[in-house]
Amino acid sequence: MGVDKKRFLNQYEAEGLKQVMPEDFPGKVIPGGNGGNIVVTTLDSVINWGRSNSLWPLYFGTSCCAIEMMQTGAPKHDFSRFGFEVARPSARQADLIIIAGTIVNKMGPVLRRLYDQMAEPKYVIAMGACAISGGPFYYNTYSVIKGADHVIPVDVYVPGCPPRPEALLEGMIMLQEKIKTENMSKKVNPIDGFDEGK
Amino acid sequence: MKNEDLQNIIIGLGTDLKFSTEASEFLNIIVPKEQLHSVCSQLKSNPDLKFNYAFCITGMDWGKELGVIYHLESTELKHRIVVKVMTEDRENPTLDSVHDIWQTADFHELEVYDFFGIKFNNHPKLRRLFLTPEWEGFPLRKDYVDEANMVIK
Amino acid sequence: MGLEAIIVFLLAGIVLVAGANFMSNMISPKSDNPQKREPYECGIETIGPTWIQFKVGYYLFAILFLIFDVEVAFLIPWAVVYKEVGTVALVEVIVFLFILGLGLLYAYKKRALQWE
Amino acid sequence: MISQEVKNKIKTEEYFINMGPQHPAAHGVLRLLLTIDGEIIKNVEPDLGYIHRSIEKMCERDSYQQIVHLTDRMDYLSSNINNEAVCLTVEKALELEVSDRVKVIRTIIAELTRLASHQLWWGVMGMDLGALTTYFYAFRDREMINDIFEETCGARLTMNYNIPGGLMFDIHPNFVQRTKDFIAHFKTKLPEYDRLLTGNVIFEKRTKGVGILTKEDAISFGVSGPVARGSGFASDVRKHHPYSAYDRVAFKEILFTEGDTYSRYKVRMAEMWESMAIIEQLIDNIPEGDIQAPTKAVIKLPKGEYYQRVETARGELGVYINSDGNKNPYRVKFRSPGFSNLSVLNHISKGVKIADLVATMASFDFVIPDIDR
Repeated sequence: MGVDKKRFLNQYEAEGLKQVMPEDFPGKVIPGGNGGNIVVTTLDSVINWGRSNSLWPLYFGTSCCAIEMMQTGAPKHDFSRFGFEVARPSARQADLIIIAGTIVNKMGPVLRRLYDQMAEPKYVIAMGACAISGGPFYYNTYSVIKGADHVIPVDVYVPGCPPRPEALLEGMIMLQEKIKTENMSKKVNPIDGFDEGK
Repeated sequence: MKNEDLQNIIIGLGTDLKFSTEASEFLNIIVPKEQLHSVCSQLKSNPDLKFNYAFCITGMDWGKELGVIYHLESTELKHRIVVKVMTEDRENPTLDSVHDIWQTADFHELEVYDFFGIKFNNHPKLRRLFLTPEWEGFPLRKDYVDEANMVIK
Repeated sequence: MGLEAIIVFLLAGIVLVAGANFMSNMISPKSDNPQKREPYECGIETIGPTWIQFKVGYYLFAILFLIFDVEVAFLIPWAVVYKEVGTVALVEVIVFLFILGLGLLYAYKKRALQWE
Repeated sequence: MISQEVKNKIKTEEYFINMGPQHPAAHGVLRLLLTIDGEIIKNVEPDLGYIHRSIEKMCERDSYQQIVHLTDRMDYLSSNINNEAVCLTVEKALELEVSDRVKVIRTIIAELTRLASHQLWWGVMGMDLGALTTYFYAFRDREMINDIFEETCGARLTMNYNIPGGLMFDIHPNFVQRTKDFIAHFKTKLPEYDRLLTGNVIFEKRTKGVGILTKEDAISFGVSGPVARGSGFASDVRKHHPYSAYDRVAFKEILFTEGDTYSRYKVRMAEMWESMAIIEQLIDNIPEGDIQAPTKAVIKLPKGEYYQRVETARGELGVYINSDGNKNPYRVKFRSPGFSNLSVLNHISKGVKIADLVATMASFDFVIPDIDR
C-alpha cells in the first residue's frame, strides 16, 4: 500500500488503536486482496510471489499518459526493477493492462474485448485522471467515457494528469502487494457480476 | 500580392462573388453554392493566382446556414485568401466536393460531413470518419442537443 | 540395454509434460467468455472471411525451411559420434550436405524466395 | 518463379487485416484497415475516432484561458508550441503587444519541446524497425529536458506555461545554466545517435526508397512539417511566417528532395542541430521585461475571425478562432498536421509490403490525439 498509508497504519497500531468501522459506514468493506487477506497458505504465498513479481504489461497507451508510461519503462525510472520488464503487444501474453489515457465511446468495446481476451489471472491499472473519471474531458464532451471502470473492473487507480513515473511505480507496487495477499480458494473472477453492477 | 489586385483578378472568375476584408486578415470571398467547383478550379489553374495549397478546410454553422471555409495559399506567389460557401437548407445540406482540385479536401470533407452533416456530391467514399457509424445527430452543429454531457451555457 | 533406455526416456518425457500441464491447470484460475475464443486482431473483430486461399509464397518458405530443418536433425546423431566413425562418415556427410546445397541452389535459381 | 498459367489457376484471394487501435506501430489508437494480397498492401483505409475527445466542442464552452489547457493534450509531444499557438491567436485578436522577454523565452521553450519530441521520435522509430537500444538512449537524454521543464513550468509533459498575454511565471534562476548544460551534453550524444542508426546497413535497407512522396503530392495533400520538407516542399512556418522571436534568429530550413523514409529521417536529425543552434543564439541574451502583459480577467475577443499558424514538431498547426464578441469563442478549429499527413499514407503505400508501411508510418511520426482532436 502507499507509503503514507503504511506510516499512518503503523502509527495507528503504535497507539494500540484498532481500525474500527463506524456503524453508519454506507458501503460494504471489500478486503484488499482478491478473496481476502486473512490466511495465505504457503502454496498461495509461493504462487503469489511468482505472479506478483512477473507481471507483463500490455502495450496499451491511448494518449498523453502513454508517454509517461514509456518514461517509466526508460532507464531513469526503470519499471523492470519490479518485474514489469516484458511489455507484450498481444493481449494473449499480457497479464496486466495499464490504461494510459482517455477511453472514448468508440474505444470502449475494444478495451472490453482486449480485457476478455487476456489470460487469467489479469489485473488492471487505471493510469491518469482520464482513465479514472474522464479527467479534463469530463464536462461538455459527447464522446468520452467518464472513467475506465465503466468498461472493465480496475484494481489500482493512479491519479495525475499525467501521473509522474514515480506515481505509476507506486501504483504498480500497490498492485503487487494486493496480489501477494490473494487466497486461491476464495479467489473470485472480478468480471463476474461486473455488468450487472455488483 | 495585395488584396485589391487579388480582388480584381478573382472578380472575373464567377458571378456575384461577395468580397470583404474587415474582421479578418485575409481577403474573404463568399462564393455561391453552384459556382464553388468552377471558381476553385480557376483559383488553382489561373497563372497569376496559383492557389495550390489548401491549408485549412473548416466546417461552420452560422446559426441559420451551414457552410465550409477554405483557407488557400499559393506556395509560389506567397499570397493567401479565404473562400466561404454557405447553404441554407439544414435537413439535407449538399455541396460539391473539391477533392479533385486539392486532394487534402478528401479527408477534411469527411470531417465536415461527420460533424456538420454536409454531404459532398461526387466524393469518393463519404463515410463517418470519427464517430461510430450508428451515431445519430451531428455534434458540432449549434442545435446539437445532448443533455447528459453538455452543460447548458 | 537399448530397449529399456528408450522406454525410460519415453516415460520421462510423458510424465514431465503431463505433470506440468496438470499443475498449471490445477493452479490457474479459469474464466470463459464468448470473446475469448475469437481470434485476437488488435481488439477488433476480423473483417471478411478468414478461411481463404493464401498466397503460395508462404507455402514455399515453409517447405524450404522444413527441408533444412530436417537436414540438421540428421546431422545431430552424426555430430555425437563423429570421432568413432572416422573419415568415411565425414565424406558421406559432405556428400549429403552437397546434395542439399544443390536443392537450395535450385530454389534460389527459380527465385522461390523472391516475394514478387 | 511461378509460370503465368499456373498463376492464373492458383487464385489467391485478397483479405482484410486490422492494423488496429491496439498496435505497437500505431503509436496510439490509429486503426488502419489494410486490404492485402500476401504481403503486398493493396489499400490502406484509416478509421479514426478511437481517441476523439470532442475538443472543438469543448472549446466552444470554455474561456480562452481554458482552451490553452486542452491544446497541450492534443499534440502532447509539442504541447508548449500548441499553447503558444492559441496564445498568439488571442494576442493577435486583442492587438496585445508582448514583451521581448516573453517572445525569446517562448522560442527557447518551443525549441526544447521540438528537441524532446524529435528524441522520442528517434527512439520509437528505431523500436519500430526492431532496434530496441534507440528507445533507451533517446529516453535517457529526454529526461534532462523533462527536468528543465519541471523546474520552470512545473510539469513534465503537459506544461500550461503560456497564457494569453505572456507566461504564467518567470523562468527558474538556473534555467539558463541547465539548458546550456543540456545543449553541451546533447551535442556529444547526437553524433552517437548517428553512429547508432544512420549508418546502419539494415536501417538503410529498410528505409531507402521506401514510401516515396513527390513534392506535388505533398502540396496537393496538404502535407506539412518534416514529412513535407523530406520531399522538397518548403513549408517551415518559422521561416515563411515568422512569429515570436524566430525573425531575429538565423537558422537553415532543411530540405531534401528524395522524399523517401530515409530523407524524412535525415530532415529530423538535421532539425535537431538547428534547434540547438537557435537555443544557443537566444539563451545568453534573454532581454529583461515583464512576464505578463496586462489582460482583463475575462478575455472577450472583438467580433471577427483570427488565424495563426505555428510550426510544431509534426508540421503546421493552424488555430482558427471565430469570435462573436462574448466570453467563449463561437467556433474554434485546429488545423492538425497529423490529419493531413495521414491522408497521404494511402497514396504512397500501394503495392508496398507491410513492413515498409510500418517504416513509413514511423517516419511520419503520428501522434493520434493530434489527428483525432
